[in-house]
Amino acid sequence: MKFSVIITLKKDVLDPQGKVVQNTLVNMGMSNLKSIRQGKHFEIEVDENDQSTAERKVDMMCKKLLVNLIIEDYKIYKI
Amino acid sequence: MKFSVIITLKKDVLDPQGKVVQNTLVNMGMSNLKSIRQGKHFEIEVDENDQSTAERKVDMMCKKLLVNLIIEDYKIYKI
Amino acid sequence: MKSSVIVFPGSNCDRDIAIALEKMQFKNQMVWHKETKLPKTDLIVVPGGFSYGDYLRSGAIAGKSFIIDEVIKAANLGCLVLGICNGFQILTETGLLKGTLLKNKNLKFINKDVNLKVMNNYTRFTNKYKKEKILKINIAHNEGNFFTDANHIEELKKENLIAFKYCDEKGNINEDSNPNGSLDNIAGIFNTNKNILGMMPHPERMVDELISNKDGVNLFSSLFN
Amino acid sequence: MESTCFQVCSIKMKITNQIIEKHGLKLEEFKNIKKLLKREPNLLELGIFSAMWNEHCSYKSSRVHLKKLHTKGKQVIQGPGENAGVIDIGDNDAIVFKIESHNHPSYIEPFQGAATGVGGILRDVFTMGARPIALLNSIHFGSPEHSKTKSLLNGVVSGIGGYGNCIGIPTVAGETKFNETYNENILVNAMAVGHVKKDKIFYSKAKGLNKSVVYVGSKTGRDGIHGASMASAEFDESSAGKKPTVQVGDPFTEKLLMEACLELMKDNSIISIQDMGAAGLTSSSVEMASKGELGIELELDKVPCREENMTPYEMMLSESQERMLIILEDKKEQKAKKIFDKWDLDFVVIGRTTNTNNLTLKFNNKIVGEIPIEALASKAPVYDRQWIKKVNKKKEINLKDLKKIKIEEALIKILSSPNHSNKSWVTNQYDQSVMCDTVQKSGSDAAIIRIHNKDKAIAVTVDSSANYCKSHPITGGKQVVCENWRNLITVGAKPLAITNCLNFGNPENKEVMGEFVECLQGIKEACEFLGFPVVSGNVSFYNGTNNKNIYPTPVIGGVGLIKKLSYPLNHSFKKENNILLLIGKTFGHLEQSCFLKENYSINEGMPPEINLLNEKNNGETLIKLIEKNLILSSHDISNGGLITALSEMSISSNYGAKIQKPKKLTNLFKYFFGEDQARYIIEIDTDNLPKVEKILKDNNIYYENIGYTQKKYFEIEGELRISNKDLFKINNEWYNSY
Ligand SMILES: Nc1ncnc2c1ncn2[C@@H]1O[C@H](COP(=O)(O)OP(=O)(O)O)[C@@H](O)[C@H]1O
Ligand SMILES: [Mg+2]
Repeated sequence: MKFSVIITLKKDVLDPQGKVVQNTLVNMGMSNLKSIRQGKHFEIEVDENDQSTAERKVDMMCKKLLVNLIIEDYKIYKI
Repeated sequence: MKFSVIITLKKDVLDPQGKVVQNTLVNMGMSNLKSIRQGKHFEIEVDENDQSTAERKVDMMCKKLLVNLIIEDYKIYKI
Repeated sequence: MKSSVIVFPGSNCDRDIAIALEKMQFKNQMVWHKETKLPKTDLIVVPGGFSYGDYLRSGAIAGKSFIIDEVIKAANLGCLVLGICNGFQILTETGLLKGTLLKNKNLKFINKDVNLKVMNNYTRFTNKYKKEKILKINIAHNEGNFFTDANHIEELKKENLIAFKYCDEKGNINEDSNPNGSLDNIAGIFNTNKNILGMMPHPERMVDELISNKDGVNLFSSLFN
Repeated sequence: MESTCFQVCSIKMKITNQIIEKHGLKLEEFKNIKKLLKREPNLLELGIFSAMWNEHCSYKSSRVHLKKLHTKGKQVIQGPGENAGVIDIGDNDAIVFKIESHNHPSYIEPFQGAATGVGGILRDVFTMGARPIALLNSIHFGSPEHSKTKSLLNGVVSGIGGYGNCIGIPTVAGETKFNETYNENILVNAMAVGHVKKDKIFYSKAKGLNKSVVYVGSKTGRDGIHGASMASAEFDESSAGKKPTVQVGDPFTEKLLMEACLELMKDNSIISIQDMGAAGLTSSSVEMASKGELGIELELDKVPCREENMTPYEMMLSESQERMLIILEDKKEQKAKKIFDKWDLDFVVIGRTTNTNNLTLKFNNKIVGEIPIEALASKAPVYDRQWIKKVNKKKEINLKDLKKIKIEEALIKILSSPNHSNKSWVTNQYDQSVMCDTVQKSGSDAAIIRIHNKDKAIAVTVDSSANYCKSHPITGGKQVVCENWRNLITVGAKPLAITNCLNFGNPENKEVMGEFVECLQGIKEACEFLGFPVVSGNVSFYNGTNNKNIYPTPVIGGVGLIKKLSYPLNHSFKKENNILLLIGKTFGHLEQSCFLKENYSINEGMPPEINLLNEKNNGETLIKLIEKNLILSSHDISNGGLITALSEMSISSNYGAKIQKPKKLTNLFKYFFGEDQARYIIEIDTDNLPKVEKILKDNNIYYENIGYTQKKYFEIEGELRISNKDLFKINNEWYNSY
């Protein structure tokens, strides 16, 4: 069973990378760009048939390692 | 209009981060983990009403800056 | 005094700190991350480097190692713990220190000598420094941009838990003297009990006049007081 | 099962002309292969030939000329031919070093290309048992205005830093240059320097029959397949299609591999060891067998693979990074494996040495390829390519015909130009201090690294002079070696030996081949005369696009010894009212100078002449002065001439200088901007002047007393007066606003 995990920086956390990317894009002429925020993505495959168990496991991985809960939020999608 | 861009490493390209994360998760007892690959995520908002125009712009941003086409693939989702 | 340097795969300032500690008369031992017990020790040092290649987030993976549980236990019992650079990042990942270290504001690795102001010299780590002394110490990191929540900042200020701030030669603390974007120019912090110090700059690189200066010496000699 | 079928079928596939061409082999060469094999090769074998016979591995166009280089000296422990050169620095200490190019991959993917370039050269050094102690690099980009330059610069610098910083080896010196000749073909050369005990050096020559051949390090993936042939192919429009062959570096794994190898090297388990660089498993196994005059048999099923269903062809040609091949003594497997387990690295016995003199490849218990080792190594093609001599004429430049400018204006133009701007934007991205033995960081003529736990040190530097080499290759070749030698001397080191990276265009072009032959001739002459041998190096041909070749760019990396280090010597002024002496004669040679290039865009004419006799005498006398502690600061005079060198000495210190106008040569531009060689500026204490003058006179050195140091201002009597602060600003603006 495969999942896609998207990790984003919390709203009030400074995103220097996103800011630089945004400036660069605007300088490149992409004037319609309103905002861009950078995050991480994980594609995770677990050996598990039950979706809710699988999801629980992925959630655990996020909480225990993948996500720094102080500064990051995350969402899990089944794919 | 908001888009979510997911950037993944091309198949066959070495993913040293994914490898280390995978080993760590397994060591932490997540034995059901089959594979994990790390990628990037961008949340992009563009000032544009027409979806296809907006998508074209995001696609251009990807091609011109956000994605390293030599080693990465990407997908754009409307959110 | 006895010191223990924890070595993770990818640590690369472990030899440097060991040499500095020995020079400062510590009886030092290296502790491999796979070990499950800490030797008897007065000081634990989590050294700089790129533990696990800085993959995922710097310090995140080392923060889950076997030995780290022992470090946490010892720290909670009052053992002195010093985290330098990647070591600081690891300590924040374990929760021993609050806050986190984001990418440098210019998104580049920065290596240079910077000025630091000693903000609190009433601690086990800093008592040999004069108050507000300005030091010149080397930094070398990608992620040294200290960030934390408003409550923690408040606590840091109220409890005098800020160890060092980035400043200029004259001691001015401002944006120009902030190399990496750290909140309030913070370069190093203590935990509430002040037995744990995490700092981005490398004091172990500043104990030999021939290669730099001796501004790091007092940090190590303070520990004997 | 589909792909197993592919692999079997493909091995049996008929070899067409198109396939041969795709492998970068000429039809003539294919005929030769058939002769050597006495049959048609299968696809796997063809791939192996193509990897071993391409320029990068076989040195087929350069070999006849490289032989002429000066490679001997009593300091030389190992000259060219091993993974890296080794020199003796006394007390059982030796220095291992080499430079290598990663030009083509870095143009395609600057970050990964540069990173893996650093990774590759580091393996060359620790393979020999040395702990790497310093990294250097020489990077050349196109014109700053070119659309690609900025992102290439960013990518390359962060790639070099990314690898070195992570593995924890200081990057201490280098050069960063811009010239439109590199617009479509940048140069990324990386040099690594290591320290080893003289009695603990490891070599790649296999010895003994039936010994285990062990694979250690990362797993093999499909990356970089045909990388070695790519490095030897000229770029054209279609090189975009070759993109997926870039390799991704993993400095973390390399750090583990380095520590594991160095740990295993503490005892006598290893017979021979070789890193898997270009052409991976193929070249490493062939090289070891060839040097040992043995055969080698590999069971490819055992190769640790990262991807599923990898074919023997892919395994043999993969250029996955961070891998090594080791031949072990009997009964040492278990002990060795334990070390690699500790570092979480693969350790697999994949074959053994044989007496067949063949490379034998087995897969699924069947022989899938078998080639005589000599066909791949000693019988690989060697070409004595046609070349023509460079003819160049002096260009009479009459300064009166040029637009009038002020000296100050001309100086500012040079100091603020991309090529002369302060490089701290670059060097601040490198950890220069890790390992705590960097006595002198980049910014001076050479970096100084202390030998761990000793009071001696080495000095290291890299140099190139593409403009000089283009205009007159022999002189240019000599000049690079001399400049390198000077840069070591000015920091108080005795020059010991060099490594060289020869970056040239297409060798099938007679002019390019001529540049190569003549540059090499110049390098050889200088090395011989100065007793400054070449101990390692690398050749990179086919730098260019669509028949436009880059300027000939030999890069020289030098190592010198400081026997007893008391304080580091550099080019920063130390005190006011010290005397400044100019060593060496000033003729005012302006052709090919920065002055003409930056101010008038004039590129014609001959480079300054090299007088090796003066070069040697001036340099050796300077060492005498340094050894007697008579010199407070020193700087060689190179691009930009006397005035630029003096400005650099001011900018890097709190002091300036007051310089008198010349007494003899009347044209001030010639005097101050001329690029005559073999010259130095030294700062000495006034009290020491008689002593210094006596030594200079005793050694027949031409010198001039040109002025003295003063506070805060750089000044030429009656001509200009600029504060150090302003000079610093002028010199630091470019990168920060680029
Ligand atoms: N890419 C680089 N990496 C490290 N150091 C560099 C790099 N580029 C330039 N430098 C450093 O900048 C200084 C000036 O370089 P350069 O002008 O080429 O010196 P020189 O003329 O003495 O050879 C040197 O100390 C050199 O080591
Ligand atoms: Mg120089």
